[in-house]
Amino acid sequence: MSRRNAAIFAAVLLAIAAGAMALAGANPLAGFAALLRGALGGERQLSETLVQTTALLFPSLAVAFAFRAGLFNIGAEGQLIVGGLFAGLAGAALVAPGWIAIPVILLAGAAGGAIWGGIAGALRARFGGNEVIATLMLNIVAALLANYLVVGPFHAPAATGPETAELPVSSWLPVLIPGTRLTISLLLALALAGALSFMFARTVFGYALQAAGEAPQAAARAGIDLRRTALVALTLSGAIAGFGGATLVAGVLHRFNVALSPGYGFIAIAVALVGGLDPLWIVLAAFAFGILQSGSLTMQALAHVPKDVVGFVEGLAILGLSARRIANPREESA
Amino acid sequence: MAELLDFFQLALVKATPLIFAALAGVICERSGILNIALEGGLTVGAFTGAAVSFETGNPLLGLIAGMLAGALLCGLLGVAATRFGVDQIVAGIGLNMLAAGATAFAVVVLFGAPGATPEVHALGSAGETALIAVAVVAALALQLGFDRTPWGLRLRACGENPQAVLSAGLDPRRIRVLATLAGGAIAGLGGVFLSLGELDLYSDGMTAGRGFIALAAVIFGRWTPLGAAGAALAFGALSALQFVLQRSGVPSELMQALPYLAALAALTGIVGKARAPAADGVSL
Amino acid sequence: MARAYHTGVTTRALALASVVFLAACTNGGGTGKAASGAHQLRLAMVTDTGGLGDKSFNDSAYRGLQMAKSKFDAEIAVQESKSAADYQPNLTVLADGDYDEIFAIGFLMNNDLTEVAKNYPDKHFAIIDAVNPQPNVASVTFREQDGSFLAGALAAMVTKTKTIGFLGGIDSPLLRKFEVGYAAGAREIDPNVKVVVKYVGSFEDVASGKELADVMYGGGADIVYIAAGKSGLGAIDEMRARPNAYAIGVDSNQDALVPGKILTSMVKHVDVAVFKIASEVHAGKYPSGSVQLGLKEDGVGLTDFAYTKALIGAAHIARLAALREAIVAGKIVPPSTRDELAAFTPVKL
Amino acid sequence: MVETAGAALEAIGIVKRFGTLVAVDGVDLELARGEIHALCGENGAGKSTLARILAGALAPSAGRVASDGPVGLVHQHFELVDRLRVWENVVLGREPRRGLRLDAAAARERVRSLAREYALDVDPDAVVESLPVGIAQRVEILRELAREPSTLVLDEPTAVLAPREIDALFATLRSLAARGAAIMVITHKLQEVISHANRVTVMRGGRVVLRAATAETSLDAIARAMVGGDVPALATRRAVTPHAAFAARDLRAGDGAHALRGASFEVRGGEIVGIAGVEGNGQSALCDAIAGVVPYAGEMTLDGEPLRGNPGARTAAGVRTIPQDRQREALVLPWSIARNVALGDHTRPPLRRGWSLDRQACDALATEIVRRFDVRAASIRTSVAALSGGNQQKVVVGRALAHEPRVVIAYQPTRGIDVGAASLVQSRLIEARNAGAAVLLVSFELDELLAVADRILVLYRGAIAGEFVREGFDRARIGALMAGAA
Repeated sequence: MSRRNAAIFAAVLLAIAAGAMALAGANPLAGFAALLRGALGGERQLSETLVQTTALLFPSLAVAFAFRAGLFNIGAEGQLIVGGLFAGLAGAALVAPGWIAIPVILLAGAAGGAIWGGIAGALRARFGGNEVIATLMLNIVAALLANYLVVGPFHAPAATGPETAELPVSSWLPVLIPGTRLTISLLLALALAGALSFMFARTVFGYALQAAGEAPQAAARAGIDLRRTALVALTLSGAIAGFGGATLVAGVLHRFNVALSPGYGFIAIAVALVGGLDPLWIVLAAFAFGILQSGSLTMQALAHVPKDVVGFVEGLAILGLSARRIANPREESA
Repeated sequence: MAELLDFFQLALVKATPLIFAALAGVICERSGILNIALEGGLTVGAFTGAAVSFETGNPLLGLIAGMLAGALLCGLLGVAATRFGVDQIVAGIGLNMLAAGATAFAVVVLFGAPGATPEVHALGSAGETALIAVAVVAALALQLGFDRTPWGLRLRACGENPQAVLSAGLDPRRIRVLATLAGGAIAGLGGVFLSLGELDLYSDGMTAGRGFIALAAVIFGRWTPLGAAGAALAFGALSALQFVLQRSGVPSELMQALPYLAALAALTGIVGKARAPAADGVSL
Repeated sequence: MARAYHTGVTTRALALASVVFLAACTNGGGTGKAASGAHQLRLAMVTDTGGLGDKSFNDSAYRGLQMAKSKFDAEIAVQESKSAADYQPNLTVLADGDYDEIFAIGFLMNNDLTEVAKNYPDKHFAIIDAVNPQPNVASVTFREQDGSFLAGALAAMVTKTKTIGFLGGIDSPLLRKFEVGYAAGAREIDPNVKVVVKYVGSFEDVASGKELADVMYGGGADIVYIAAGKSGLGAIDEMRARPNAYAIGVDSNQDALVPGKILTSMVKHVDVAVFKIASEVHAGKYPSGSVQLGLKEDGVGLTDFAYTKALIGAAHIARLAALREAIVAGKIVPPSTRDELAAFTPVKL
Repeated sequence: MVETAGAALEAIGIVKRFGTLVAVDGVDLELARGEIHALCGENGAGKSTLARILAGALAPSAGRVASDGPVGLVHQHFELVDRLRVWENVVLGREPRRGLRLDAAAARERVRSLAREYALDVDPDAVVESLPVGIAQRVEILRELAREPSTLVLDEPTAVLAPREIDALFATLRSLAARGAAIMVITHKLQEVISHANRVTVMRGGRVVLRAATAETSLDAIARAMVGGDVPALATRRAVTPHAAFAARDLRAGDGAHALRGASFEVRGGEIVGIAGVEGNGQSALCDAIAGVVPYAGEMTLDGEPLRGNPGARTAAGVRTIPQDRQREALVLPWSIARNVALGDHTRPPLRRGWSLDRQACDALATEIVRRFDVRAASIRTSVAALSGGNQQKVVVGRALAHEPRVVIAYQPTRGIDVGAASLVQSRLIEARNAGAAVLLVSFELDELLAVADRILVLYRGAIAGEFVREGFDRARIGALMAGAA
């Protein structure tokens, strides 16, 4: 998207949003001030915004990872759910000191996501199956699987809701700022973004991955196995999303619940696109969407705007942002 | 015997919105647009149908409006993908979110209370039966149209090699936009079947993933109208079976997951290698 | 590659800025009515992920707040939750605000409420459908199985086909309290009555609700207890079109939806509970501790057969009253899980 | 439309800009009825752009085209729908109808009668993807003829044809012209121009630099006009003693019309072996099999050792390829030169260091290639997408020759690049041979092979139909074998 188009796009979105606001009988300007106050106005507000940022960051990095390898992973939502499910089951079953339990739980989540992404990867690698359709279908299967397991065999005996048993307190992710829900998962996410950025720019693995994404035929002739790349990329992409699901379980909910995600995996596509598939810019994009997510909670009570408007405008944003090509040509950082 | 008849009837009712959506998917994909916004097309069709019927008291007007709304939503995908270089997949996701958000918002704004519209004038059971027949006839007509008419030839060519269509003096962008408009109208009709055919109201989330099952049906039916309609019918029967067999030991979630698992199986080619149109999902 | 776009730093920055601005406008809106005076009662609630429009307890709780609004001129606010991760921030946002009482609607946010209640010891909270031990939290739970027991008994008395149905939304422990109480009530009246249990798998799939009702009525059930949220609207639609088919409504009083064909509704008085707490707050008294509302407390109960007295008959209605007394007196303890149901034996009054 | 006496088509002051690039810069052109007009020029001279403007497929930035009927355009890369039948392709867009229906019988009959009329034999019901290239071209031509064009423009139509087929094509074109059509053929094969065309127009840098009747000009004059000076000389071939290097036994790959059906040959170190043949006779399958990117049967050895494994293993063993489609098969277009030169060698030292790519090593390599191959680029950070075709090809060839290769597989390495770049590429291949590399050069241009190769193998229908050593090169005999003569 050129600069001019971005500006036009923002203006159009704004006009549509304003129209929706008018229909709902609200005043955009007053809302702006209130939103910033609600999302950034204090330690608690900021920490909640960062919780949302973190929750978005993992699936966004997962999406970007796959997209850079030329693979449309639109299944981050399902991978996140399965990751959370694995983490919840492992966490509830595991009685161990935190320094053992926490890594195990997070890795269980990554493993769950990896399996879910890997199924799509295997279909693509082995049969050339379209990963868009595969990941789309797997999203739904993930939700059904989670519901079955959490209501059925793994339902927490004491709980009324569709959730697993609570994790022992020792297995909770350490909190960064006492009194908030902001855990070390933010640092993990930032570290991951940094690692991915380095990986894309410097490593042989990242080089091969992006070559496969940008120019598959040239990559194949250069000895890069496209099938293996599809399998590896979708598996690792799923692992990142699943890891994110695990941080929600171990850091925020302390159990797996079927309502774990409000669609982080879908919003992540917009985040990844806004960030130009560049991990460091994605951090900023996730923060911007974190403000949207966190702010939308804060504003509901005051603005009397139905929560569906957020989804509506996020949909519009994704629609507009998709104008950018996905397997995005990288700006040369070398 | 009577039970069997009931079962077939139920399967047909379950299948009808799937057939409409799957036919919409076939039209779009054969023109080269991978339309994952079928769910959104169903949603806006169902909502607009109900809302217009509520305002006018005339369900037939609702039906037409629902088709127009579906055409508009999917046409947006067609225009975006052919004129603005938008990526079809991502745009489809955006349109689904937009459709869900906009209809839920509109329910609040227009009807004052969230969740569902009040009861509206519906097409009635005669209308429902007529729409079921329309779905079946549409599948046959589309198959004939694909195989036997100039437009079918052009559509198929467009999904295979738009450049060739261009050099034949035709405008592939126009063909794709028309395909999304026609497909969207049919998806909208599928939505109208839900809100005004089977029922007499619109309720948030009432499409319940049928647009995605339809995508599975398109693959399972190998991108042909009759194949996709057949797959939709099979999925309808599957879900009818799920109703009947519930609590017989098979988890209902597994039964619900079967269409999606079937689509995944279709991707492996184990059930017969199917080739998607060569330019399916390729933006111009 | 002509399709390739090059995204420069400026473009990304601009896109980011537009998202933030957009965020602002999306959520914008006036701050509503400003608080007009220090005496105005301010009440707020957090919905669970079902949100408003669920035709169930979120809506019911909201009705309670609206009653308080009209009665006490209270200012009310609603925070809807999109995911389980939203509960705590939603509660916190309200705790930061100047509210006299904050209602957490649904057991799902009990753990989150504990956290928030600890952090805000000076604020007052209430939770519906769960028991919370914090001193500044009032807990309200319902014995849905009690009311459902009566519904099942009624269905077993009235059925002509000796087959009755239960249609649930999503199979879950809460819904099973309805299902199991209903089945036990039927067994109490007549162990030979067959209870067909089916779940839609969704609270939103209206069409499937209708189709499933078609299967149940078509399969011989003449009375179906419908506890399926919006999916239930479809089931009621199906029932309306069928002669000799009846339904029992749930949560709210649905009797008037199809007068004469909805035998009764098993009402869960979330609105009453919310309004009652609001009244106490209005009177300057902040309730705490936990109450369990069953038949005795009128927390649950059947509606008064406004359209169906003749159909049901005075004898049956009298028998229901006796059953109700037995439950209130503790002579009958309706089961709440499938295991308890398996062990349940009719008392045979 | 403006009627022009005697002229089937007249173009005046045609300008076409793409961004800052001026592809066509003020061209006037007149095509007379009944003539065959050759349009020559180096790659990038603006020929194809002009052709598309004449055919109405592209709007000019300035100027106008007047024509007294439809203008047909036969594309260099056929624009056919592979999965449709011949008749469907031919009638697409102008389908005969009966009511709402497509009249398939009428359409088939139309294709048959057209095929008879112009002696372009083809089965109307064949699916295009099953047809050999030469036949597919007939379909493309039939499709244009079905429109009854007053002017027919053919973009490099002979690139895919054997000499004998070329004669047949021109016979068809001549009969077409005799009926009053104007024919314009874009070609860079100057021999064809002299033999078949009435007039010739030469373009360079978007402008017309020569107009002449072919009877009044010479091959040399046309060539000098195209290049804008003298054709550069090739590197001298030094006498080297060839040693055994690469051998293939009974190699089979691919399927359908373009398959390789059992080829056995060797390429010795210090020699260039040319593969002569018409496109579509198994050349792609041959090169892809050696590169290891397609499944194949048969054996290959390098210095007596079996050559196996994936493309990466072959690269490591010293087998380097210059693929046919440089933009898709050789380069990552958005990447810089420095990043592209590592492709294929990114897994080994010196470019790899531990888990990372060694940037200094990549930069040094890129700088060396840019210097040695005279790559015209702002810097080694320039994206290869921004380079001209010739410079892109120099990067590809430079990368292939950078690591003292033992075997070089070059598929049409000079296709579509200007004469200067082509000469440089050919010279570097000769130098690699002088240094002892075994070079396999696939070319559809017999002249290129005659100039560069030590030996020529003729590939016909996937098998080797003949072998010639440099002293015994026989243009006529090779041409005959390419067309399938026994």
